[in-house]
Amino acid sequence: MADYSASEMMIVASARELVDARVVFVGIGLPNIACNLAQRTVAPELELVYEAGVYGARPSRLPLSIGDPCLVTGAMSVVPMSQLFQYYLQGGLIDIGFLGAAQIDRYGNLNTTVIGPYHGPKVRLPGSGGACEIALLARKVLIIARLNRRTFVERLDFVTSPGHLSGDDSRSRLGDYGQGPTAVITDMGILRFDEKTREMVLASLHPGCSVEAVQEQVGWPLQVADDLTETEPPTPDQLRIMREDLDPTGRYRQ
Amino acid sequence: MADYSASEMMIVASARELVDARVVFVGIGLPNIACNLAQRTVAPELELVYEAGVYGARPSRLPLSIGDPCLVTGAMSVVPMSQLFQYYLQGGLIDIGFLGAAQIDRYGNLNTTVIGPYHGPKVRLPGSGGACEIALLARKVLIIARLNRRTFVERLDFVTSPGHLSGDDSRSRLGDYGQGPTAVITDMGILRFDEKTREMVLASLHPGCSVEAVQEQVGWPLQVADDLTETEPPTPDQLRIMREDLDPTGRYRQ
Amino acid sequence: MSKVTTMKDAIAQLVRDGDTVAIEGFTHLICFAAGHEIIRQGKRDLILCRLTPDLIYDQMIAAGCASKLVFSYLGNPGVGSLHAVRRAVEKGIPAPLEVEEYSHFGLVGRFIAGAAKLPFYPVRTFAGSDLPSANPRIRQVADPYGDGQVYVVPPLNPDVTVVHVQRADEKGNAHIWGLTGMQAEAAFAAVRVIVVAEEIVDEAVVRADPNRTVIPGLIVDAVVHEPYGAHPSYAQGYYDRDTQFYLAWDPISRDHQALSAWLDEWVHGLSGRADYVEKMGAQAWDKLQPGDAWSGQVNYGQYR
Amino acid sequence: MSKVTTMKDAIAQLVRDGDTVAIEGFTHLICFAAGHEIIRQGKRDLILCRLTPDLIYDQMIAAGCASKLVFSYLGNPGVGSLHAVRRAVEKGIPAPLEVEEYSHFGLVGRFIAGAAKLPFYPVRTFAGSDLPSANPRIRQVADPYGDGQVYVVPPLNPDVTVVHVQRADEKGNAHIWGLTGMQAEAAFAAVRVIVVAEEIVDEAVVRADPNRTVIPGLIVDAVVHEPYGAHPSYAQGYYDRDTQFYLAWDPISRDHQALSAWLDEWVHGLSGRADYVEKMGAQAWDKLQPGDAWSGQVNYGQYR
Repeated sequence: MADYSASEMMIVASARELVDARVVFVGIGLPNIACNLAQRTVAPELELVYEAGVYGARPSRLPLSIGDPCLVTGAMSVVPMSQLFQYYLQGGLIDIGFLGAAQIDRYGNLNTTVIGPYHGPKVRLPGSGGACEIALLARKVLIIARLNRRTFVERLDFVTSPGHLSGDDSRSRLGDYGQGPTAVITDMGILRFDEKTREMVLASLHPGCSVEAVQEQVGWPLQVADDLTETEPPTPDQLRIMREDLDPTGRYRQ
Repeated sequence: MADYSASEMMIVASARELVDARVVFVGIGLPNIACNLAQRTVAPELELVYEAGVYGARPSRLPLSIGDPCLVTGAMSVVPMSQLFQYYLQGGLIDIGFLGAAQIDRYGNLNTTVIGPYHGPKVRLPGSGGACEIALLARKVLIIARLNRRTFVERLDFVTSPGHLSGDDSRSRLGDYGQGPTAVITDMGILRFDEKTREMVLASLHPGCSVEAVQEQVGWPLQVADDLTETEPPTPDQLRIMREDLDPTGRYRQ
Repeated sequence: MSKVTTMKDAIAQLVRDGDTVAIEGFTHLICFAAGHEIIRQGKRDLILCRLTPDLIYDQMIAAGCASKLVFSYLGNPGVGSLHAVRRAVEKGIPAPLEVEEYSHFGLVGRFIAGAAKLPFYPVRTFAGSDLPSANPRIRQVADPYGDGQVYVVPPLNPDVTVVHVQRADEKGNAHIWGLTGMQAEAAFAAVRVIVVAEEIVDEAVVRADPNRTVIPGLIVDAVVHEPYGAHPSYAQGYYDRDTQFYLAWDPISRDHQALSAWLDEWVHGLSGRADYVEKMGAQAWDKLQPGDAWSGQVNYGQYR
Repeated sequence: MSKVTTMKDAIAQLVRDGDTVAIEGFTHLICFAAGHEIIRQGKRDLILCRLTPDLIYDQMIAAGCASKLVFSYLGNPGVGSLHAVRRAVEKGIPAPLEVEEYSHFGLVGRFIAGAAKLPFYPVRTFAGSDLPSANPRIRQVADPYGDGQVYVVPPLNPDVTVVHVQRADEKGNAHIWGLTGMQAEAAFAAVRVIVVAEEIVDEAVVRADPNRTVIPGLIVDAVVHEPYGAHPSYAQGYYDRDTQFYLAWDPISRDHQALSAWLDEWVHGLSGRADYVEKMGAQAWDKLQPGDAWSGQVNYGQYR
């Protein structure tokens, strides 16, 4: 057995995607811990932006919410949300945005709004929050999600946040927006998007996982990269930072 | 001879117009001294707003410019100009705006842009500054100007700031804006606007001035009110405040 | 003239059945004290607006105060669902709830347009999303400088906005630091404004640092002094966000009976926030006390 | 990595002939030091943008740096005309000057649109004015929620914006207090940003009061330490506006020869702002020194 959990692998893999990023838009939950880990490891110059209105946070603890007081004290700048959304996000200053979702399709379109019909839903989900604009306006988007067939579906019940729409050039035809999702980091592997078709392709398997096990959790016939690789496992240092500094209560470990 | 100048009469008459006003948008020059005088006399609760971004100024001296540091220290709020123009002025919080002009027509339309043709002007004037939006968005507008035929003209070379346009309901047809100019305070008398035609009417003569002398300085046949009155002269107290506190160097006296 | 009054009187006089109400504050400075008083006074048919309904609207909707919700993120941040809101939307318990939904940026645009009295506000979001098809108030206009279209949202002008602040003078001129969220826009957009302050200070304290004044008294109708009035949300420098409360709310809110019992004990059973503060107990507040982190000060200069 | 450099290098490397340049600051924090260096380096064909061209652009236009001016108020505030600008517009001296003209609010809207990367910005001004007929870039769009039309302006994105600030760290994270004018929007809208600071401070000073940070280092290309760099404009709390200079400029600027002689003495004849400060003399600076008016400080709280 590996001495780390699937969640920890997912967080470490996410943090590694930030290696060259300068400014990241941080979301609630796993993205939050991944960004904080990246800042302490692969990207010490990384600046954290929170939709609450914070630029350059240096959180002294891992906050439950993205509007926590620890994000404010010692931050570089705190601005009204009108300015954060307009001048930072819409202004094109965000290199990478993180998103999760209840449903994801093969083109990286995301649903966080409803399961079932919009009017009279089976499950009413949280909705967009800042996700729709992050999906459109960040230069790149990273998706974090656990693989399972309820999440990775053939067809979304609702498109909250556009990915590559129907593939090919359908996103670029929307107008002058960011390039959309570039990777989906899961608990079993990393998926990227084909340069031409923009369909999701399994690019890397986490140690101990198989293509078949991944396909089992995906609701469409999954493309697999010719040069499929194995994800490098978390280093002891990364595990120590996560366990001791960022998540001492183990909230994000399982 | 009166013991006050025509300018002093003009400033005092302007200050008196602020008797019930709560929030005034203060411009450069004479409006500046009139508002400061009103705050010290007829309208102690008057809040001064400056386009530079200041609400609730308590200037310790009479500033030359509307962006002077004395307007900031001790003010109630200082905001970016984006907020001042949008939330205060466009938001409908300004009771009265003051405007002056190089040319004024009978409907209170104002020109501060050019004398002569716009392209290749004889005289290039300062332009709008905030005047065009004050003219539209303040609830009421007071115009301060010295009477003379070069200023009070039959036809403007350029409409910088709309008054009552071509009279009657032409202004209200513009849309949901303020009611426009309600008085023109001059060095010889006060003109107001006919309720129906919206044409300027001489309503009050300053002591020692005649209807004929006023007409002499106006480039169209001037309407005179049936109940033409004489303007009350400045009180000794008003003169003392102006001369000792607000304008000790006598800059605005002549 | 002072505008200082009690929460009871402020809510009784300024909030009417059927009003559009915004108790704003993004995570920070959410005025639970005002929400609880609205529940106690049994206000009905409110149209509640907030980017994140948070626990405050979960409680108000469970109490039957609202007929409609205008929002952009319907979660208990970092915890999960807002179960009472979900029950109302999914099952009509305790009553059906109409929803009008935006993204954060869309609702930010609505508040800006409301504050600026603009007929619409352009936002470069929504393209490719199903949100515009779910909400016909999200529209498009043609760019007159190019051939594209831009999404726009209409102004939002609440009848009443409640803004919690760290300190205000008795006319409502208020300093906020830390997250200012949409507090300015929500207040400028409103017909009536209630400012709720951790501290009432002399006007001179406000005037000493005018760049810190987010709300001018000019737009304020009532000022309420209500220490700890934002708990379990927080006031930067005054008390911490009560993370344990947000976590504990999840099981309570999963069951309408449990939630109603909570409202009986913590809202209906108390006369106001002072009672609530006492019932919480000194130890609870001690645990939420932050250490010091002073801003330093700047010189505005005396000019004569 | 530090971005601190000299004014000479910052202008040489970041300002190019033909650039659209905004040296912003509404009355407050107008960076004359940058304008003078641009004159000294003989930059040409600049498109100069400012709400109020003020003396800084009067000097730059007299020196022949500009081919076009984008503005909204063309005066020496409280004094009279900008004579050099008028000579260029009315008589083509020293060279013809194209003008593109807005109202203040119109140009404010252009900077907001530029900062927010919006294709246009709606402003409820211009109705009934001749300004739209004089400037075809002022257009209208139909309100999709009613039957009215709203005027709009296009974005303004300078190639270079120069922002003077009271204090910045070596990466350009900057605190401004007093009038903040259009400084944030002009900087966010620009391709390249030069921050000029009265003081360079440790990052910890900036982080101690993040609500005071108007410019994030993220958008800054160069930081110049230039005390008194805004004179005859002012820096709140550091030195007063030099009213006497603004009055004295009127007779100088009425005559192109007199103005050129002034430029020879105060710009071309000096190597930079440090020389200028010395030439002005200690007595002049003493007279502009304000008294103290401290802001007080707030507690952000230490959260662990």
